[in-house]
Amino acid sequence: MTNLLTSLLYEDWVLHALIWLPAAGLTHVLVSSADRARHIAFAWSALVFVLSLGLWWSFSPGDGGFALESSTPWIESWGVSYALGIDGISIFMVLLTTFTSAIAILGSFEYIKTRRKAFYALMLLLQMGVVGVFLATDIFLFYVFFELTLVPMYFIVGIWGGERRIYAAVKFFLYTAVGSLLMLVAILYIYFSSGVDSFAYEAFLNAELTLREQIWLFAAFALAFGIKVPVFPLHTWLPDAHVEAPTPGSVVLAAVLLKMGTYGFMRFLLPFFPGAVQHPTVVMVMLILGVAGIVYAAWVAAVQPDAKKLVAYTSVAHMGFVVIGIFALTLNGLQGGMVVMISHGISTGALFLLLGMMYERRHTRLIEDFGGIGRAAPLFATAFVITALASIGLPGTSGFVGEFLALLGTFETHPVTAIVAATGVVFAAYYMLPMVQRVLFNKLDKPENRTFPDLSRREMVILGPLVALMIWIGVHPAPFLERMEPSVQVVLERVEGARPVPGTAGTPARED
Amino acid sequence: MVLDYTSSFHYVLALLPELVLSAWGMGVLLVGVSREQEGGGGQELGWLALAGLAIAAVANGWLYSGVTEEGATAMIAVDRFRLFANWVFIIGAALSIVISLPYVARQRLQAGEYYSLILFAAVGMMFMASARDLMVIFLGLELMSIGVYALAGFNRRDRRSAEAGLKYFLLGAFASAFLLFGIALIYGAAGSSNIHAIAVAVQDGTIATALMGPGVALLAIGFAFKVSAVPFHMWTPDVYEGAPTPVTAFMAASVKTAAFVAFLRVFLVGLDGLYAQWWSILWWIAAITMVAGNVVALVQSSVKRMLAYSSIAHGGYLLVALVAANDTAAAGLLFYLLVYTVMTVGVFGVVIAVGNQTEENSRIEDYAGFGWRQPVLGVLMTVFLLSLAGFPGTAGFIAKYHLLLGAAQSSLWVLSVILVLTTVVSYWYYLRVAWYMWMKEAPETAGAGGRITTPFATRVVLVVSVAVILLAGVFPGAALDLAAGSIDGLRDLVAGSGVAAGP
Amino acid sequence: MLTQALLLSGALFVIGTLGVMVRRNAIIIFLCIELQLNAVNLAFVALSRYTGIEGQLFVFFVMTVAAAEAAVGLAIIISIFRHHETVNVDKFNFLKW
Amino acid sequence: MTGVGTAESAMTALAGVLSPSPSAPGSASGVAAQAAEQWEPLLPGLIVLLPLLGFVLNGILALWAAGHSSAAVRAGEEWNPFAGPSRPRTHTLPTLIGPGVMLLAFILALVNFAGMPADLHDPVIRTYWSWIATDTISVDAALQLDQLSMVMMLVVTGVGFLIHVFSVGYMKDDQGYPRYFAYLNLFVFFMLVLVLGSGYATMFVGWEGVGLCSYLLIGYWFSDRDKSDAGKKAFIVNRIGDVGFLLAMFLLFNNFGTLDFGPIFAGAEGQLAVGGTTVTAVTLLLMLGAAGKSAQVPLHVWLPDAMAGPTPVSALIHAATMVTAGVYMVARSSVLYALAPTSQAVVAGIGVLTALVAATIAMQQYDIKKVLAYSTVSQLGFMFLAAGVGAFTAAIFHLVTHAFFKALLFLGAGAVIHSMHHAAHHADGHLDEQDMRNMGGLGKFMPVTCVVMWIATLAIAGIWPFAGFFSKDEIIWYTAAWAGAGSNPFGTLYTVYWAVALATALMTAFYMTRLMVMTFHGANRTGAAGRSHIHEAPRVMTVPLIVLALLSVFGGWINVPDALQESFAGLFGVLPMSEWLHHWLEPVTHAAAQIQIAGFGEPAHAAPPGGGEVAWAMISTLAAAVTVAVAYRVVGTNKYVPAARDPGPAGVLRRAVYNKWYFDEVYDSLVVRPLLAASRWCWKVIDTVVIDGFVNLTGSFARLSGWTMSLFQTGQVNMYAFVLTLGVLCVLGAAVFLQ
Repeated sequence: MTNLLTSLLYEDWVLHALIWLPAAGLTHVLVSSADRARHIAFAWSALVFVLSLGLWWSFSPGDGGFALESSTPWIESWGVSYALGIDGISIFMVLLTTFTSAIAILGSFEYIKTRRKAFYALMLLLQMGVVGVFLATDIFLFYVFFELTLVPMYFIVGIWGGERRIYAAVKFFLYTAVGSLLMLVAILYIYFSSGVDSFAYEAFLNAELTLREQIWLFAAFALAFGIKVPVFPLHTWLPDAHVEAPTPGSVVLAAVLLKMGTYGFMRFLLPFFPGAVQHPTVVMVMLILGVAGIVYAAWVAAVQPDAKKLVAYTSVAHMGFVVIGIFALTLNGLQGGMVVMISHGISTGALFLLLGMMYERRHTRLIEDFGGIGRAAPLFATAFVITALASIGLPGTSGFVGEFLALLGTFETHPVTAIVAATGVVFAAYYMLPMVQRVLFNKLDKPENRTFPDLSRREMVILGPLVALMIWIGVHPAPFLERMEPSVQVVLERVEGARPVPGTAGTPARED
Repeated sequence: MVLDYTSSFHYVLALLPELVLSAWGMGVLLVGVSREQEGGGGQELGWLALAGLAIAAVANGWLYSGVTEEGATAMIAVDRFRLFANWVFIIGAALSIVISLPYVARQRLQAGEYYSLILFAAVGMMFMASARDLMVIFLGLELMSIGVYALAGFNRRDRRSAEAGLKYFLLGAFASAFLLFGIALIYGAAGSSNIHAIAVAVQDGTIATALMGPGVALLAIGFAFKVSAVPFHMWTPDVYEGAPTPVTAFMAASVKTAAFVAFLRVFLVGLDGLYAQWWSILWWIAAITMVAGNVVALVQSSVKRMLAYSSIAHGGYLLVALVAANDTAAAGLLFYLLVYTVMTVGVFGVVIAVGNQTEENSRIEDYAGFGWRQPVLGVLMTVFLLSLAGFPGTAGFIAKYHLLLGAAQSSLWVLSVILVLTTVVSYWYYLRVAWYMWMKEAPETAGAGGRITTPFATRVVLVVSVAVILLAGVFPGAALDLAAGSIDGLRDLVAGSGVAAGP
Repeated sequence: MLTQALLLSGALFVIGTLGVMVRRNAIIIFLCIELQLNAVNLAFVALSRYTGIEGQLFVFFVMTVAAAEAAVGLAIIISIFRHHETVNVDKFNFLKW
Repeated sequence: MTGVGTAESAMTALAGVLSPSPSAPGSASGVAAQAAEQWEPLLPGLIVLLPLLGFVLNGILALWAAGHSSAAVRAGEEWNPFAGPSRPRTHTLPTLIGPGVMLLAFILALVNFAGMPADLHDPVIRTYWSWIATDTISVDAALQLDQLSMVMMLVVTGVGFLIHVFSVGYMKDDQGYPRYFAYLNLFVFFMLVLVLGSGYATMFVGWEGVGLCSYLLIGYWFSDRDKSDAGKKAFIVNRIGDVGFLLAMFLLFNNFGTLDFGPIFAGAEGQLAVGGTTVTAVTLLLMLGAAGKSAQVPLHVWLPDAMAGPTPVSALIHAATMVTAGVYMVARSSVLYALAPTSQAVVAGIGVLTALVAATIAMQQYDIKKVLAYSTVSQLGFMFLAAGVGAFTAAIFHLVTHAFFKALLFLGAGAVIHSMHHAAHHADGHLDEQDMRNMGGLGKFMPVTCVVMWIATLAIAGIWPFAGFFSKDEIIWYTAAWAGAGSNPFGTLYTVYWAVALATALMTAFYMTRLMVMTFHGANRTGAAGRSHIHEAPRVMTVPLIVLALLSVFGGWINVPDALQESFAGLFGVLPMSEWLHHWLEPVTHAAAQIQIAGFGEPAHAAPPGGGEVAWAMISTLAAAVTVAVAYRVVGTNKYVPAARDPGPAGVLRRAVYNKWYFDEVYDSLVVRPLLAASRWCWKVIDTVVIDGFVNLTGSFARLSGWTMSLFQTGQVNMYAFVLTLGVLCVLGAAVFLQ
């Protein structure tokens, strides 16, 4: 495999292809007929996925730095480059993106009935933006892609969404924009602090920042990423966006857009502001927010009448595990956070697909409108149950590995946090099982549910790989863990290498 | 070649674009008078005016291509800064004329006067950009203003247009008086109206401080009025709403540009030494302008009026560059103005198209479902809006980022934060248009834009504008270098020559 | 002497300003603006005694400009008078908010 | 290839199951490695894999069948899965696969048992692949074979096999027949992972896995709301315990840097102070986990509800195997518990309290399975008592014998219910087939069932020479012995435990006799219509009953105490295997015993009020026998009426007992409702009003201020000029001020 890839000069072009092929697909979709749009879009996204798969072999973790790096000056006068690279953290995010994008597009074949060309064009644009976010090693480039993802999502929610789609879309957009624009100011601050006329990742790493500066900048970055994650209490855009978004939108939103936040934590927040990240108050605040997210979101999820909203809140809870894992500042915590990110992408993506299938069949998302589906659609029920179990972190599924490591890592440094967070394990059952029961089990007493069709072949093709991944990662996560470890290690060393002298408050911010 | 004004022909050369355009404007006026209005609705006059702009552009290009001046004290500057601004004016005027073509015809306006007034106003703007003397600035400003007063009230059949003209005229003249008083005081304080001489005087400390302070303040007020900075903005929404839409576009884009260019030259070159005294005033004006412009835009139901407030907000962003007062910010200001001109005229172009060359359908509800009925126009409008909002991928983002860069360089963090937060506010009203266009269904009775016909020329111009916006959003390098190059040496004047010289 | 001249100029200017604020008749308002301009002219003349001849030169520029403004302004006033049959600016508030 | 190719590692993992790598990273000393090399276990991975294979195959069949039945549901038709050409796939194949894999697994287990050297001192560990590995933690997918896991493996596969066979008869008419066997096989797989896992993390996989299967099987008839509720309840309550388990693992990892049993137990004595905070916390947290899984107070509430599952499931999961996982885990962690005397006292206290509470409740239940469920809870309490007082062998011993007789009781009850089910079909009106008030006199119709259940009853009542006598007597005796140990700080407490345990043992005898009498003796209350359909169970069901009955009789003889060997209990020296189990488990429990003796001193040889082993053995068996006899008389004279006509128990105490001491109600009002209310409050108040309110308020505020500002925009030129002039004044003022 590696030889084959080498002979194709794979490493030279793959990262660029991953970003620009969706753009090519977008154009193709726009010039094609509406009827063929979905197939064309799927073909392109599948092509991108297949190409991205080569990374699995081509990428070797090495010393944890970036691989496959390339950099071309873009806006020279500002020191901005079109610089791409991949490491043990981003490779999984990229693969997750290419995978779920293709799955989401395939999953939207029946769901999207109007304005198909526009829809698939936007989906491909979204994919391009997200891949760009994960591949960019230039801060400016990263920011551009980070923002770029908002537009397609805004339209996807706003045009193909439900009743309150506009409210949800605008809320999503503005919420995210507040954070990211403040981050832009912070980026500029670092840019001028670094003294190097460059937006390269390395240049930013070398910026000399006092503790006080770090804390302010941390706040700006954390707000941007925290909204994306979303961290309690910045989460209220998420349920609305999820409920209103069409299925493929929800899938991509849950699977990858949220990851941009936690990815930002790992990629930027920790390495850039090691002093702030180790500040006890900062750590405490982040951990408390993470834990609050876990418990609070689980509680709120449990009483949702709308299945999609329920799953949306579970996202908040899951991402809480990532947050505590990251801010525990232990290897296990960070790796656990990574695995939760992957696992959540897969399992929640699958859940949204399943809910979408329910909606396609019954045109309702209210839990109480279902019941006894297990009898009418056993395959559907099986997939649903497995996915739900992966979501609540049953050992043997992907969810467990991540949550276990995240909690373990947290316990190493912050036992109390871990103890409270561990109750999330109970609350996960508390929100998920009643839904499973009320949808799949109980009496099949509503006549319209009796004719609930089971999974079609296409739907099996969609869900099959997802379920397989959940179990694969749950049973044999080693290939994932060993690929990400060096990079995570690098982040951690960067943080720990800059342990501040306790008691120094830091010099005042630069004069105006 | 080098202009050393040893020959009086050098003066002609130095003012070549302005002279060409002035003459051409009179030509257009004459041709217009000599023709009966019939058939083409004066479109050929529009094309004629465009040809004049093209020639002016050639002249400007000639100056740009290597003509330099001796020293930097002449009343008329021949520097990149001016010439870059001239490009912007030419582009703004040309785009405005193109979107005017069907409008003027449909509204049966007197084409000759209309197009020549645009040209004259453009000449005024050019003078403002080229002036190195406060008096020339005043003259240029008045030349521009008088033309625009007339343009704003041009549609005599429309009482809104008349009202807009009157308000603009009264308040504009009122503000001019302040500006003029400021000029007088500065002239008295520094002993000269030459910007360079003022700068030197400030540097040497040979100014009468008691006059200088109020003078600077009044001058700032005069400019603030023209760039519609809060609280001198009150005329803007009314005039923008009432004026014929192409004129609104021209005002929003070019008038603002001209005022900012002059503002920049006066304050960053002439009054740079007094930065400590004026920056906080401008800081507050910038902050209030950004907040008020964006916030009030939220509650507008007329797209035109909303865009008026949005242009106020953009003025606020641009003021940040003045407060930052460094080369990056200055280059950012120029770049922003260029981009702003293109996108503003573009967005009004779509508004005209939606209004079907009339003043109708300017309520936001009229845009419901518009995108799906006119996908091309819809996409164009969306890009214009995103660019106005400063969204990555568009030139608007690069421009806004450039301003931020300048602000950051001067450590204006609070102002930067205000800028980005008000930008978030602006997202709401820009997106609102987008959501009406794409996310709402048109009412069944869709008279609105049901049968929109957009002339080919307008379409081409809009598409090209969008292409430019996207291109400059993705590959801004060349334009940025151009803007940065235009600032090169501009402010060296202060340190450059110690000789106080007359005009 | 200069001080007194400038104070006079300032006083005239303020009177003009007040007039713009309080008068309702468009023509009167315009005349108040003219008053302001002339106040400035006075200042120019006074200053030119100390700074050179340009000050007096400027006065002519300003007068020219004022004349041009008057031409356009009166035309606009006539134009709006045709719609409203009045030049009371209170009535011209079709455009607001 | 970069060396991290998954395809290969997956292949290696698969191949490794059949021929695992022989060494284990953490497996102690070189001596151990030698011993391990001397004995080569036969395909231990296959034992685990077989049930998984069964699950996969049955699962496929189940989905196939479900597809057909759902198609019928959609078409509004009935589909008989057992008719026509589909029968091989809906019945024959599952019948062969389900019990078949169990038989093979059991045989393999037996072979390994036979081959296992008695003097094997260190566990044999087979590592298959690296499961969770980071720089600091390494968890292998590895199996550990030692004496304790061997016993558990035999019980799981052996009793499991019998119950599978029984199920063939019991479930033969059920629509979801293949699905049932799929779940059951999956359960056995996870249970084997639980008992064979080489570390806490691996154990936890099985731990939660069996919880999942329990959930699926309790809610097997998921269309019934109550049944799926019960499954959900079981899962959630179990998860509360699992949190304890998780936290215990974290704590262990923090102290040992590993979760493997070997290094932890080897290092525990050196690294953890006796009675120290860490070890106490770890053991208490583990106990929380155990309490959840093994239904100990206060987490016992799920088990009675779990009777909603098919009765063989109750026998396998909720009596014989899964619920004893907690006991296994405590026994496995014996070293840790020995180091934490306080935790031991707590464990024993919880055990004895559970035993007592459950026994009291069992006395006043009418549902035959509920009685057995509470009896199970009560017996599990005994096991924890044993583990708590340090008699780990006794705990495992009781676990084994309990597996025999309780499985038998459940299966017997299953046979009764099976029969009553047929009767209920034909009865007039509704007939609760599990309510003992509707039974009575069934002995006539079901003689085999009646006899084997009496055997089990005598066994559980602790009457010599049945299995339960030996195991229960040992627990009670050890409680007494440790109560009297030289320096036990909890001596008095242990004495109380001992007294309560004795009383509870007698209550056991009582309520079991009551069950037997109400079910099999006296007049029949089924009603004429149903009565004629009551019949003995088919052979496929009775044969497992008989095998279990034999085990219930003789199972106790594997561990006749030395002290009783020469007395009546050991048939005056005739019974062969004196303390066999004790010696067999010695390598596992030895370390704990040493620590305990070091701490408490030698156990006493007399009960607190005096009297030696033999005397108390005699007292207890006689007392039990008397209780049985009395109960037979008392209950026999009671006049029961069919459930439909019974007003229910009278009197405060009876009603409290009948209502299970109101545990469910208390939890409902103290935990469930407040939690739901809090959740709703969080949603409706915090989320909707506070956070979203703030967000929307920000928007509204912006719009409101925009609207306010636009009010200045009156359209009046004078107004505009005024504002402009105000601005001028401000700027001028500022300019003058700044100068």
